[in-house]
Amino acid sequence: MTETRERSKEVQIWFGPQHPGITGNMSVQTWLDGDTLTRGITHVGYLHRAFEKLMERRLYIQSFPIVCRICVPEPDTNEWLLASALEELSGLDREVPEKARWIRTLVLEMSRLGAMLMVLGGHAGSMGLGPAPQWMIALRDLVLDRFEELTGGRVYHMYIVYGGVRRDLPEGFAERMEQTLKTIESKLPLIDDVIFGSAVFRKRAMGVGVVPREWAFEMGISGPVIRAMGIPKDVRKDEPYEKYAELDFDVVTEEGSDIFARAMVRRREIQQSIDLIRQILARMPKEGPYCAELPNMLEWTIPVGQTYVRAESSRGEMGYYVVTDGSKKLRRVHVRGPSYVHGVSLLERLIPGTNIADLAPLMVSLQVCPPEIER
Amino acid sequence: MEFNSIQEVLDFAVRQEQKAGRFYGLMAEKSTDVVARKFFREMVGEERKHEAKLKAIKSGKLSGFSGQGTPQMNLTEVLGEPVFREDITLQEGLIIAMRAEKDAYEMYEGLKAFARDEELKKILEGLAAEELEHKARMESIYDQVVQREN
Amino acid sequence: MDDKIVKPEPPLGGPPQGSRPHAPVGDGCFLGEEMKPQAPSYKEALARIKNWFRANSLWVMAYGTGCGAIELRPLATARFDMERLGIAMRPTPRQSNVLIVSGYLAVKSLKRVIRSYEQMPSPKWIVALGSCTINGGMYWDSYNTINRLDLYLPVDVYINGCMPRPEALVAGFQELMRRIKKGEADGWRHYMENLDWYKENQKKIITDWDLPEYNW
Amino acid sequence: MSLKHVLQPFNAWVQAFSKPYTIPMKDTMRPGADRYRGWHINDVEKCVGCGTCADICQNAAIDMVPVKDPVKGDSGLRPKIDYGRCCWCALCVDVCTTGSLGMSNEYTWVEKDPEKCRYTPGVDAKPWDGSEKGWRQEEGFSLIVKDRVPMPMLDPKERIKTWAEVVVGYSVEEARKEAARCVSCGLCVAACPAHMHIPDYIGAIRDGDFEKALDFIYDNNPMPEMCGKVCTRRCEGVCSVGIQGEPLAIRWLKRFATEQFEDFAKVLHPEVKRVGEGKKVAVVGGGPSGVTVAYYLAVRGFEVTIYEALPQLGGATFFGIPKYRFPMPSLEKQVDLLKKAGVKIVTDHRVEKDEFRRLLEENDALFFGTGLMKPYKLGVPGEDLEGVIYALDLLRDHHVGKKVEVGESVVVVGGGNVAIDASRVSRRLGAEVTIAYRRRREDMPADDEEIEDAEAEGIELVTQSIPLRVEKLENGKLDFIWGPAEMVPPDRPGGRPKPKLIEGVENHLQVDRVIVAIGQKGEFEWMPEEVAEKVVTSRGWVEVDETGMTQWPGIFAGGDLVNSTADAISAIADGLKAVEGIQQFTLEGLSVSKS
Repeated sequence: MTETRERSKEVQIWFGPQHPGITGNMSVQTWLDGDTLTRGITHVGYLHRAFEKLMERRLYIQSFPIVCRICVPEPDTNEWLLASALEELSGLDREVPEKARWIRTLVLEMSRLGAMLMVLGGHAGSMGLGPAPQWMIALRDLVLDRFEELTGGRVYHMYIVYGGVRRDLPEGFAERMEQTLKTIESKLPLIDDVIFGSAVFRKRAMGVGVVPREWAFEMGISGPVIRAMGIPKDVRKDEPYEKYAELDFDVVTEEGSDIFARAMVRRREIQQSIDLIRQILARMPKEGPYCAELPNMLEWTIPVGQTYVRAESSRGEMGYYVVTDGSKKLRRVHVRGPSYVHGVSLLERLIPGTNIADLAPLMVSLQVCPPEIER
Repeated sequence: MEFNSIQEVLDFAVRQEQKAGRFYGLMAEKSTDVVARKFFREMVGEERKHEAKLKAIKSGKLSGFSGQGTPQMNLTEVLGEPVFREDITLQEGLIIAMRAEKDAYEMYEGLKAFARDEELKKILEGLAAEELEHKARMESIYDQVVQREN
Repeated sequence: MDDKIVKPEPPLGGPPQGSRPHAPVGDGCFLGEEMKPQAPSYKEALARIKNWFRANSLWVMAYGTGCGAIELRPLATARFDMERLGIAMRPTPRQSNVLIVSGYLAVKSLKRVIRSYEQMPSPKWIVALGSCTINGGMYWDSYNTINRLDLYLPVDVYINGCMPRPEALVAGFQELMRRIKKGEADGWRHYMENLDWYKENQKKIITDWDLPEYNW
Repeated sequence: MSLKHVLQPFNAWVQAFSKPYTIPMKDTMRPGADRYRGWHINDVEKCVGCGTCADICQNAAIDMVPVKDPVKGDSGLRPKIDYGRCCWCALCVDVCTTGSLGMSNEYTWVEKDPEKCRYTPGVDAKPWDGSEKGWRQEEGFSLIVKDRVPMPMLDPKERIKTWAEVVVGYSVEEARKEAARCVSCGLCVAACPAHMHIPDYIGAIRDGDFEKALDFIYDNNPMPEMCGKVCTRRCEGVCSVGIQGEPLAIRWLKRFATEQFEDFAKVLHPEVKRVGEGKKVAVVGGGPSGVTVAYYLAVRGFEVTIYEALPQLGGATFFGIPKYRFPMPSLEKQVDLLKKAGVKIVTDHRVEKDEFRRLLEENDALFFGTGLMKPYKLGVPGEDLEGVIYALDLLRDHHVGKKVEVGESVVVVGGGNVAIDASRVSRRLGAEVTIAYRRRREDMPADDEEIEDAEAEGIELVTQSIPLRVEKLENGKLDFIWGPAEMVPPDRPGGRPKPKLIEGVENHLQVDRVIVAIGQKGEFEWMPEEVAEKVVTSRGWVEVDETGMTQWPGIFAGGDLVNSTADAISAIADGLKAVEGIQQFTLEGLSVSKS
């Protein structure tokens, strides 16, 4: 085998940044032997905006609109992480009202739902299954409609702020949310048919892109990727934040650790998110403040301290390491994103031996989000 | 007193203004308080201006009077009746001035009853309104300067 | 920590106005087409027809350069369905004539965008989305992004907002079509005419310049 | 893998019969949600141009551009928004102090020229102006703190029994908390006659650097402790935080800063050049304007002597302001600094005509700020009766230690701070007090807080009451007769409405004293005739040019005699003006151009 490879001529192919199959603005430099990839190097930096640096020269309140841009499909986790880190360091977390906590959980779960819908569409789309992404993106758009009316923004919500959230639920929000959930639910069986029931998908997804179980902790894999290995790792359960401890849900796991298993985890987590949103809306207090009384945000200082906060995004564990130095600005913030692990280290390790046609489905199944890798 | 023509009325009014001017001039000479002195001197100038205005009307350079419907504060009616002394103050001077304007107004109002034709009546009315306006102005100054905190 | 990084930006003031009179409206620039002298009336009618066709089949290169790309997905799929406007996503620059710059461009991306743009056949248009392409947006003081796109590439239509919704994108495309039909969308020609100016700007910001020369 | 998996995907065809997802073309411009964040709108009338939006904008998308002339409390600037920067975060809307800024739910804007993507909302007409929907401020969410840290005060029942200071003062924590509310808009600096560096010293207090705060304060106010206690605080009237909430307690913060130090001389570091060595200046009148001139000239090296008729410097702040508002030690602290700065102080010395002439010859310049020391009379019959007294005399006698009696009941005529001070002093002397004021309560020139305090102390307020006459009754009391008034509009816009007597009604009030506090005037008997003739106006004021100089070259004036507002901070502002004028006059020998 080794001999053949040595004799064969390797072809170098760039996958991305301009490529419809790539998950964002990044590229993978690959070497091909026949149509099998022998190795690949990920190239990032196409989206580097230096957020961590920018935040060092902005007031705390000015940092807050920045973080949501770190991950485009799922901004709310980032907002929550920064808010909770600074609340912890400033002591504001004791004043966050009950209702704000419920609304935050709702928003986090809605953003997970939206992101899952989109990536499941991507799963199908990357294999050339046309209709599924069309529906999934449209369903996600319905979630965005709810986001729009709740937060005032479609994609970037800038809604979770220090001390709570910026606005109360609008009138009749729960009913319209329920309507949206029903619509999404009604399409799910069809999606099962078209994606999971499709011979093409099964053929191309099963047994492809298998992540060995022993890499799980060695590489810091998280999210659907680790749950598809059958390891029930979920920050929402392991270290519950906001109201997750009070909600009733089980960690979704699948066996197989291949593209199919990961898609299945996402498919089941869509249902889980729908259930969770229903629970949240049912148990959320109707009255009460939605934000603590904030200090003057132009002059807010936070005592010296550092903390690491983490949350479960749709891609895996997001973490923020935040250092404050007693001034009006952050001393340092470091974002730990799951995409760095999945999209750079893991992807490069998985590439050798993969068929070139499977590279796009593989990237989607790892849910690589380039803006989050390089921030 | 009876007037036969508008010219006569205006002549009379001019004489009145001249009289008032002389009166203020006298007071300005006599008073020892620097502020009151300056005020009376200002009043002399004021009366000269009125005189000039009347003369302009008489020669047809100006038509009609201003000062219709000035809002009145009726301060004059409330305040006492100071008399001239050498150490008269600005406050008393103002009261004297507003009283003088009021007297002039009442005089023209009274003369109106004797006016024979409408033209004359109108002129007298105008003169009265003019004096009323002067009175209101005096009251305004009193209000602003003396009763600053009242 | 208040160090502001000074970006190597060319002087503001926008690209130069067209230095020489433009070719007649909508004059043929299809790849390989020869410019033959034609009678004006016939030529004009033909130009109008050509522009009409061009406007109604905009092929967009599928290159999501920045965050605005996320709103292209709803636009391309069922809900907003841009194919009813004759807009379609194409995988490669050689098949497309509209380049969407969806937001901020890191310097590394700019290089790829320039290269992709130059690979596209004329006539070609650039639609720029969002604040970042206009004046830097929220990354105005970042050391790694450009602030104003039209210093490096000719922009035909700016769609304001951060980020513009699919509806705004529809409006932007309709405006682009209108401009194409009227023969006003001639950024590509401007690029061709002021290539030196654009190249100079591009080289100022792209320090590891290894792009091939633009050949028509 | 089975046949099932080959056929199952064809279930997708059932979608062919369902309602399409696609939004019909005609609806593609559907409106944004009710609270969508789209293009900005601004109510320019409500906006005061505080610039808080520009401060909070992390994208530097907001520039404050002049759109009209600045007036009090309105910088004349309005936010101009650059959509090449804006990220629609709406922090500017949430922080807006007036609530004027909002965002419409319009979101479509296509442009060819990137230079055109900016506008001043509310000024440049846009299709979305007047949009009803969109992101607006909401109750329950604010990025600034609207409520003031409450100032501890003595209980009204307790304080009428004592001369102790009513206001207790902030603790360090309270002061820093209050100072942290400031948004540094600077509208206060423009409103303050002396243009004190308010945001700077508040910032220093917030950071806990009280010495720095005092340095900022002393930069243009040599009597800060007085101002910290009794200032008319026009700054707070325009404070942008106060538009929707309570204004910053600027006065209390200044008071706090000064109270931190026993000896100002030890902590101050005035950075000025001693340019005036060898020049002599005489200051007649030791009120706030005179003290200002003396202090700032002295630190610049001038040789300054103050002549004061009363036993203590301070002018109206010494003899006029009761000690429960401004205690003696505070005044002495400030006078002490004056002495340390090298000012010669001559108290209990009234400058008369000849001496004035001599001073004029001996000095390079002369400043007088003798204030309004004489009361205006009531002007009604009976005003000369025994028992009709003047508030100024009452306060002065009280402060220099003479025994004053007011009997059991008094009526105070007037509505200014003097009237309120006289009432509250009378109250503490044990009398039942009624204040008779000709206009409405909202027209009262006195400080609102003072009026409230007075009412809390049991002082009755009778507004729209015109004094008619005073009569002596057989039981020895006075009968104060007044008539009700109706209000007529002012003769010029912005003026005070005028009270007009409703004739035929007479009200009686039996009192022991009638205290007159309707107004004060300056006196010029001490001044040489030739000088008085030149500098005094026909209304009893002194006219000065923009350098503080009177018509007589070399003579400068300031204080209540000069300005129309008659408060301490304006006097200090006059003093500051005169300091520059005197320096210019004495050093450059310029006869400053007359306006």
